[in-house]
Amino acid sequence: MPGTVASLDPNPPTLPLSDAAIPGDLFARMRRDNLARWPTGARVDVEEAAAFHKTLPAHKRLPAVLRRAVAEGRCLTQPRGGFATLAMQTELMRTLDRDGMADIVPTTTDSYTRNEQFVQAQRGVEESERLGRSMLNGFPLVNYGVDACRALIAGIEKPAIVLSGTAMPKLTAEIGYAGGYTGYLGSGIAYTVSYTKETTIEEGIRNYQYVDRLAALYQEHGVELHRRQPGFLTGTIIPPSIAIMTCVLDLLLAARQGVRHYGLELGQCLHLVQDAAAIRACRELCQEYLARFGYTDVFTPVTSLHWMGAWPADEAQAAALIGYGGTLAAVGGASSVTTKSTHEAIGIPTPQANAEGLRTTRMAIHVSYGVRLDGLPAHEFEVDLIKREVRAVVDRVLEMGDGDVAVGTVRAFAAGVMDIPWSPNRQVKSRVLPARDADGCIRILDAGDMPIPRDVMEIHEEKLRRRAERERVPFDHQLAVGSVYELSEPLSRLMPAMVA
Amino acid sequence: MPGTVASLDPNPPTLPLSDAAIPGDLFARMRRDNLARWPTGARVDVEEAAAFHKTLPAHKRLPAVLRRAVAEGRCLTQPRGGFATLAMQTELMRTLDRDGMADIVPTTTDSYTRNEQFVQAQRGVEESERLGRSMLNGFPLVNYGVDACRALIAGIEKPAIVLSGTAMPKLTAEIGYAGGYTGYLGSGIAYTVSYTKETTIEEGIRNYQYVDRLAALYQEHGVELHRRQPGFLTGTIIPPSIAIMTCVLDLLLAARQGVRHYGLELGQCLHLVQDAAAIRACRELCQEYLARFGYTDVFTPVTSLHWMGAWPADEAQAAALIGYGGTLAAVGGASSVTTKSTHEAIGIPTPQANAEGLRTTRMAIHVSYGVRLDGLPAHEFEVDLIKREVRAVVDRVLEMGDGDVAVGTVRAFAAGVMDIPWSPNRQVKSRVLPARDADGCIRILDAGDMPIPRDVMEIHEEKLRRRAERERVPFDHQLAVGSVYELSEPLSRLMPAMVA
Amino acid sequence: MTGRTLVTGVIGSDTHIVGNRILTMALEAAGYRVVSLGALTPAEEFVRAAIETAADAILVSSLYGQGELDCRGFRDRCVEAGIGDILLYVGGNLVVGKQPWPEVEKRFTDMGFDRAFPPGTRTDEVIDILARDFGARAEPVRSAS
Amino acid sequence: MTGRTLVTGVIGSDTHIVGNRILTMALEAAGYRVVSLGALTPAEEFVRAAIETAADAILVSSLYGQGELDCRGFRDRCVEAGIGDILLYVGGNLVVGKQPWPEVEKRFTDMGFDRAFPPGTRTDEVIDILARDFGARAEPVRSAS
Ligand code: B12
Ligand code: B12
Repeated sequence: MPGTVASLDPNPPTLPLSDAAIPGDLFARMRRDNLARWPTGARVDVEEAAAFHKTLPAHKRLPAVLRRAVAEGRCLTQPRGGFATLAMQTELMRTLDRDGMADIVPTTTDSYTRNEQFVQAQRGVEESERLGRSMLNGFPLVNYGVDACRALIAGIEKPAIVLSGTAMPKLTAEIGYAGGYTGYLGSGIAYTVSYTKETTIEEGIRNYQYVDRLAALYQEHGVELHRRQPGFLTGTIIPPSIAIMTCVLDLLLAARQGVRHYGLELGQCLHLVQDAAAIRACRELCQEYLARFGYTDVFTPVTSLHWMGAWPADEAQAAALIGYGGTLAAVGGASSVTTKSTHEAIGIPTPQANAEGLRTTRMAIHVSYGVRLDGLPAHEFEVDLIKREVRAVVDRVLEMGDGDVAVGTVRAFAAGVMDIPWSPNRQVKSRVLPARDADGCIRILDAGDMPIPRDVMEIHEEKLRRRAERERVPFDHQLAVGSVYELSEPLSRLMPAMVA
Repeated sequence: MPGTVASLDPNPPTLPLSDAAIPGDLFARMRRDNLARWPTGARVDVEEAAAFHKTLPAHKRLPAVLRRAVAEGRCLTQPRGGFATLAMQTELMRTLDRDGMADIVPTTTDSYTRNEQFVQAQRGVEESERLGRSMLNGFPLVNYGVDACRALIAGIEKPAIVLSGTAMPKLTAEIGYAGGYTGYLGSGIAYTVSYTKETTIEEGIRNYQYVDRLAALYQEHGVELHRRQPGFLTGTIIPPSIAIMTCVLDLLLAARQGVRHYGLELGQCLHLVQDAAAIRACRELCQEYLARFGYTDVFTPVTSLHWMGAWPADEAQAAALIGYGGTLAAVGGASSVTTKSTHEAIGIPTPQANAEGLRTTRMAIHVSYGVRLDGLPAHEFEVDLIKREVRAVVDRVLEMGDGDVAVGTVRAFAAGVMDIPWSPNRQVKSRVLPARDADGCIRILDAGDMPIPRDVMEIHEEKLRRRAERERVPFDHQLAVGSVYELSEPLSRLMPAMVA
Repeated sequence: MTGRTLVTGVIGSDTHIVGNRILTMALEAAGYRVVSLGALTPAEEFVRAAIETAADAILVSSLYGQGELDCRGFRDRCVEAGIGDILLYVGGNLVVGKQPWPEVEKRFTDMGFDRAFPPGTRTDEVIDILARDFGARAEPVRSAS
Repeated sequence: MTGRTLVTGVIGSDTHIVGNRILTMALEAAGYRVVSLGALTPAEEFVRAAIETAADAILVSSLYGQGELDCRGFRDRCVEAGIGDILLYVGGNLVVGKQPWPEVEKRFTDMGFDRAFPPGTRTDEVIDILARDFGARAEPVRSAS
């Protein structure tokens, strides 16, 4: 690929794939090679960066802020946001901090950076400056380097996180963490299956083992950093259980590298009960599997994400999903919510529209007043269902790896035991097909080769059949395609006037 | 008052106050006198109007539409809306019907009309035409008369309802019903206590006995009409039980006049659990008391109203209350929801902003997917609490009237046994003071002379004390005043950034 | 106690009593003697009450949108009644719909109000400005009739 | 079967495969032979595939906002490769942010695309317009290589 930096092999093929922590000396060599891949890498020095992190006040450190949010039962807000130039990014982050009252301020990288096409990213910066508008869908963090990051961090009064949907995170993570970001989103399984076409699961896992190991290295220098897993996957009708399977596996991989502050992200199903059940099941299952592996000290806050599928173009209609997104996160007991804007269906939001989405969400959180659904029969039913699905598949994955999470995962994807809906990746079977049922919950229409227990699948099927019957459509894969569009439809189709 | 029409006494003081149905011959005399009070009254002829109603298709008849909504478990949307001139009103109603997809289209009257100051209303129309903007806060329905109403009805494809917050409804009801409106909002207790200063409860009750008797008269002519009770009262921190007490009493008064299609409106508390509990308790208590009085055939759909207290000026913040208003209505199982707009804190919305509020609400209803909270322990607790409060007071009111609802109500208000928060009416003690508790529910801080059971009041007090403690403020009436403002505060005060 | 007397009320056919009542409570707590006329108060009643109580200021509330009609000629009434120099405030949601505040403000100051206050004004602010206006006028405190 | 061959794919570093896959499925159901290149497809691959399969049209998806950079010179590449008259469509969220559609459309037709489609375009519409454009061209159906 033109502009791709791949001259040096950053993974010396010395060690076979495993979930073991990367040994210190090997990691040092890997880091040296990695940092040599682009000029700005030279500026990175973990000792110096750790010292810098120690100068940051607690309210600008995401690990501390998240621990406090969990202790106080708060739900924090966080948008996405990135523009091509430092000036635009500075203004954006300040607007999100001040007008949006974001509790966590993001820096989304552009898609060239995500694919390590730094030459193209550079052209994007230049074009953006020439035309006076952002031609990139994010901030080219590697091109700008460590000191630009520190300038961005200096401009806000909140902790900052790097959002860089990629299976090639090694330079953005190095520069982001050294630049004063206290959180980094991404994981080997989740991002490889949803953001790449040719990258192998093994490669993705190895790349994120590097990032996790890097966070652990900072920990060794006395600096706690936040790592986070994007369990929203392809954002497209993801059943909670499939998201949580990836959460558990990526989490175990991170824990093995030494990470102790690891967030899990779940895209909303847009169902009050199912989303609350998902958040609770995720939290409990993560700790359950950590305990099985002997970890009792890993902090695992759960983040809920505003609807990740296709949005309606009508801004009034979209506003409902924004407010509801705050409600779902708060009622579900998520520690933070990642927000969208009324521009979602069309394009990257202006800083103002982004800030409005944050405020609508924040107000929705305020009026949720800590309501919880525990004890509601339908909620307990969903929690149980999700747990049965996750345990069946994850246990099978672990078996396939003879206890090694990395090996098991690679084999499980090859066998279709792990599968992801609507994946662009050629290594993922993507035979599993979910759809929304008659009660509004996301169910599995076709499990492909995933070992979901038969009695569980009968529940899914029954609920989907009811929908097909109610709408007089065949019970087939069209249900899955319809579900992809569904919420982007105009209200005249979603909820037509009543014929009395 | 200048412009007030009060020359003829419309209540011949022949009969003492009672809840008995107005005898036919007396009612005919009352109607004659009433219709003679303003020139447009002459055009009203119930026979002719009933024939007109029979030409309306079912989808333009509110009683039919509401019965169907209940049968299908739907939550309909309805805005408010009125402007000074026929042209403006025509455009408004079409916009709400088409762009807003309103299921029920409103005509809000202006405040001069509500107070029967038709001369002033006429000046308002003229000024509005001169200045090209509405100088009235609603449509002067009496001044325009029956045929203008029918033109408005012809312009929409939905049923229409008259919204005329007043204790003097007799001409608007006559002209509205004759004009083709199939619903009329208002009741003797609720509107008298929240919209008037000098009107006595007795006068208010008598005036609405007229309206209820009128609806029954149409029924005798084979035309079912919808009557509705505005249980939202002063819209200001109304505990569900107090709203429901007025619902039950007004409903019984209407049933005694022969009304069989009577809606109840509850302003939202903005608490997911308390609002759902309120809607269920209202529905059940209404039927419980109807049964006690021997009525088994009165249809009583419940409407939930978007937050009726002070709104935030920030439109992004307001958008959250709009979407949530749809959620609360739908999850509570209300049959319809009355909507507001992002302009609420500032002024009457433009037709477009009004339509946007409708669409945001409609989308929120769609994604609520029929979720219900029955079985949630906190929900059952609230339902029980509300019922204990309502029964204690309503039973006492009925006792005070020796079984006569009208007499009991008048005596109960005089004694403070029935009381309304923040009432402008001099006959209402308005000693009862509610406030929002630590969990976000509306509680009674001071019951005044209302006979709320002691053990129930202990629950209220305990919950409010917890709030005072948490916020380190004294446990006193300031809590009630603070609650009035609370949700209009900017987010920086409602939910400040976390100090980590 | 400030020794000053104020008249408050909601003008015209307007029932929005809540803000007016809270304002009244706050003004009393700030040491004013307040003559509170409540909701639905005709313009002439404000003037009559101000004369009867030798008030130093009239604070008119209007929330429901028709204030623009109700408030016309308010200052003239005061002039006719011989209290032409009384301090006049008006506050609330003064016009129908969302209109640019500077225009609305001007419409009301043109009617002769000394000050107009936009929707959502907090009581603290009213009390501050009132104290400043009384200070600036530096009139002797009137005694009640 | 229409006898026509189409190339589909998502251009550049863009992983948004869902809409492209659904479009591909719909085009196949409508009787086209579709060569689907999937996500993350460089411009030159589209052209290569079109030549290899003697395609009648190329349908480029771009959702992630950087399409304006990725699509520059697309028609020129086709011309250089000798398929300069091939029907070229582009669709998706073509630019960064909410921009007026007529301007965006012009930018892409200026690049040489026959048509550009706004966000959220439904497959039925694409199929209709495609049939019309092929009809209007009234070219003989090419045979695959
Ligand atoms: C509660 C409420 C009601 C209650 C009132 C209960 C009662 N009896 O008091 C009920 C439900 C009965 C009601 C009825 C109506 N209402 Co109403 N109501 C509101 C609402 C939601 C809150 C008002 C409130 O209590 N605020 C809380 C108090 C504490 O604040 P405040 O009133 O603003 O007062 C503060 C300041 O303004 C200031 N202030 C007030 N007066 C003065 C005076 C001076 C001199 C100064 C310095 C300061 C000052 O100090 C107060 C304390 O801080 C407002 C919208 C909003 N604000 O969110 C609409 C609103 C005021 N209502 C409105 C309307 C139109 C009506 C109706 C005509 C019905 C309708 N069409 O929807 C009827 C009118 C009935 C009538 N004849 O008057 C409109 C007015 C529109 C406009 N101006 O363009 C509003 C703005 C809603 C809207 N956007 O449409 N309403
Ligand atoms: C799901 C989704 C994702 C998923 C994609 C999963 C996957 N691998 O496919 C995930 C979560 C991975 C993702 C990632 C990102 N996304 Co995204 N995503 C979406 C979202 C919410 C829905 C897209 C979708 O699937 N729609 C459903 C399908 C059926 O519709 P469609 O894609 O529009 O396709 C239809 C039509 O457009 C048309 N069509 C499509 N192509 C073509 C071609 C032709 C020739 C024709 C005629 C028609 C046509 O036919 C299709 C079927 O009807 C959209 C916003 C939205 N639309 O609501 C954002 C959106 C596309 N994403 C966006 C962005 C920026 C990103 C990220 C950069 C992350 C970020 N900053 O937030 C990354 C990019 C990663 C990368 N390198 O590409 C932006 C693009 C912004 C812009 N253009 O200004 C959007 C618009 C959101 C936003 N407003 O910010 N995303």
